[in-house]
Amino acid sequence: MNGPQDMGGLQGFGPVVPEPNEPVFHADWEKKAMALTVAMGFTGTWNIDRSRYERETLGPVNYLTWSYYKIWFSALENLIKDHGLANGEEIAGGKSIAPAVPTKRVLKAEDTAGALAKGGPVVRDKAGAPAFKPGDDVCARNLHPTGHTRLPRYLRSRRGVIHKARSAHVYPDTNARGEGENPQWLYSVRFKATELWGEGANPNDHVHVDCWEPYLERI
Amino acid sequence: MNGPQDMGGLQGFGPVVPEPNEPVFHADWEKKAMALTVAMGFTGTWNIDRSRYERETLGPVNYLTWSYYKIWFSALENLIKDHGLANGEEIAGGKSIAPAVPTKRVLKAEDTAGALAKGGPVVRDKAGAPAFKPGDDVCARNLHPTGHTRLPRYLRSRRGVIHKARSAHVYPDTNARGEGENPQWLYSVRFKATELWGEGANPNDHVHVDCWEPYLERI
Amino acid sequence: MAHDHDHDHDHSELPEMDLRVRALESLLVEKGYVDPKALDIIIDTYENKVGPQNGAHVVAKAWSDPGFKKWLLEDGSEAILSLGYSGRQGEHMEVVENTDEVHNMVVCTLCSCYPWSVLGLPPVWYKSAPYRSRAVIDPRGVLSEFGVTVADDKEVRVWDSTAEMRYLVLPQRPAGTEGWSEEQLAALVTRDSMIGTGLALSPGEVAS
Amino acid sequence: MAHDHDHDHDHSELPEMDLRVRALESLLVEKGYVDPKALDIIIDTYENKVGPQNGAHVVAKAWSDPGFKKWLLEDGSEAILSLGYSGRQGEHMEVVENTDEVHNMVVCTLCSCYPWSVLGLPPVWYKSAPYRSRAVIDPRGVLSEFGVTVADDKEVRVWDSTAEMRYLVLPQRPAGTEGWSEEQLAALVTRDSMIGTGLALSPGEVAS
Repeated sequence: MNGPQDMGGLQGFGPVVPEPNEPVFHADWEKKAMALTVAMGFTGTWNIDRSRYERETLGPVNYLTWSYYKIWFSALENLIKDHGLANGEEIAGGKSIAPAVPTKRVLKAEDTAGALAKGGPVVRDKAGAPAFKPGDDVCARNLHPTGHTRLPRYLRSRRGVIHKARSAHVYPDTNARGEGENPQWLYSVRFKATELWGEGANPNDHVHVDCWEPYLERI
Repeated sequence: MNGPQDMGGLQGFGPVVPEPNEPVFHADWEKKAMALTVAMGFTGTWNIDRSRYERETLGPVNYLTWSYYKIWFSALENLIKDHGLANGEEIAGGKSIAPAVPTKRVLKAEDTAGALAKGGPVVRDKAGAPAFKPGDDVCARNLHPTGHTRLPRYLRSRRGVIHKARSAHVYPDTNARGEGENPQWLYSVRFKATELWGEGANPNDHVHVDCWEPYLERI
Repeated sequence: MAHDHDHDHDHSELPEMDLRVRALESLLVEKGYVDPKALDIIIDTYENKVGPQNGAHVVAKAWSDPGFKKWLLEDGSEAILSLGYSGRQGEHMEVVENTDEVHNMVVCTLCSCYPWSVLGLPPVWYKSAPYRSRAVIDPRGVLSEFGVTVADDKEVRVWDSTAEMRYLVLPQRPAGTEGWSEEQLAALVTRDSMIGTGLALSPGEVAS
Repeated sequence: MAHDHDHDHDHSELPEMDLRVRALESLLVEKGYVDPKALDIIIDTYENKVGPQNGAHVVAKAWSDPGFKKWLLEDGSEAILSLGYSGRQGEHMEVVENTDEVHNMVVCTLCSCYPWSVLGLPPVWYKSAPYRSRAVIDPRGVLSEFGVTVADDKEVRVWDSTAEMRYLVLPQRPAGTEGWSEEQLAALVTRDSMIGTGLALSPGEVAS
């Protein structure tokens, strides 16, 4: 989706403003919003790509005005509703009305350190061979899906060179829709800044972006 | 500027919602905001391209959340300040403190109907011949200026065909910066929807966009 | 999946804007930059005089008079001026004709450019993010929300008003209007049919 | 010309979010979907245990041990795991080395991807629109705001974290640190130097 999350290359947001001695969290609710997001993710009811899509579809103005943890938390509420784990009345009131729905897993305290240390690897086995090898010239396809994608708009129809061929990774475009992990070969693609941004860019500069094979075509 | 005004091709804003029996204005302040914008434009202190740039730089969130007349009016206040016609204190208080600055023109009641009927034509004489003629294949240049431009982002590096060669028109990119009208040949360029949006678009559909010659290159 | 759309205007703008606009008007009048009577004329012009009825007149005349139609399509500005419509945001007009092969639709993705001289001031939806963003990437989706279906094998041609050219769509003349007067025909010409988000009304859709 | 920037967060989020988060936590605990003690462990992990000190350890070891550095650049995930750092948002690591020819800088234009296992949770600016929008189109402008100047003839290489690959910048080892211990070296390695928006500190910049 050419949505508010697709920020690469936009202008007009002003300077980057780091906060001196920034704390890890700015309020207690941020800690809980983070922890609830992580813990609910471990229930296996949805995947990370679906979570990202939920955050992208909160509305452009909300996306631009809410803090990142408010985005995370609002998306979490919606994920819980969308997947039937609780209804809006329960979420508003903070009290269970309907019976709980079984989830694949529940993250128990004793398993938490191990689960965090393990994470959620996305490399998968895949038969066959990748279409591209390092040094190949490629072009990012001109795709404008209405759903989730990780091909940023600033790359569409831009030419680059395969920098590294990686493993097969879970494919976000289908995974976000619940249509399966559908692993695809992943590549680090090297794009000249002048190809992306025109003659005003520094000819020495490059942007390296990880692209799944369906995002690319041979040129 | 790849700013909030450059909306073509964005997704996620939801449906178009027409208002049944929409009035011309929704409040008295909208009438005055429109009329003040028009009347102050006639003073000749700034041009329409500068006005547009001022609206584009009110901040992305403001641009997306304010009504269009609030955008116009807020830009008008800024134009008045930027050009020294009044200061912030005067604008906030609605009372003159510093002496008025002479303007090129003032729109008098008796001249208003005539001025509105005349408008502000932008066709200019230009020596030489246009570089392109109808039927020529062209490509929109990959320009990302930080200032005002009327080349939308969705056209950058896209190929089209010259549909019509028009007259020389005032060039917004320089005019907005106060660097002169710098007239340039204007063309109606025909772009295939599939060129702009990929294979998902209807192969019969096209977008026609007016492009000044410096926005185009021959292919 | 998208739960809340947030693009509606802030309807609490009124008190703040009322104050700010009054303040600026007082200031600019006091400074002598604007003539308050000129403001009244500008408002009256766009609230009461210039509007889609101008465009409807142009369209009805083109439907009735093949010579005028030819002129209108060749030189929109001059032909429209001959009916007395001219001026701001209509200085350079191009009239684009809907046919059996092409459906035209007008947008300004970069701001709110609109042919004031023939249609008046634009409606809020025309200036809104949903219309400006989608008209170029999803014109058929937008049209369907307006109740307009264009056959897949017919071209949808979108005009993005990036320069000072302003576009008026000449809708197709509805069937069953043979022998109608210009005035009768004008009643069939809606604003949206001249933006391209609508079609002209059929005789059955107007009270006769 | 731009008078107001409006990208600051709404600092009035607190009371509303406090209520909403408490309500959801109660509900999810009552339903048995989350174990409150697990939440405490998650928070303690990212507030107190995982942070830029992990990455600084990795960098200092690479500066001190050529064999480790080689391994780190060839297989970041495994080399980092050997120091005990792994897990969520660090499953697939690539370490990119700053040299005299290349300055690396990491961004996630599409969300907030960041190598949690070695740097902890990202700072607000990393997730902000100004950084995400400009890092790819104006990296040198961003760097200059961070006080980093890269010579025009040196490559700035931006890594946009669009997949689950996570990037750690291996900054250049500062001059004048010959014979320093890993612990001494680690004190020179700032978070920003591992994102690429900073350089490692020079010996004179740390209290010795």
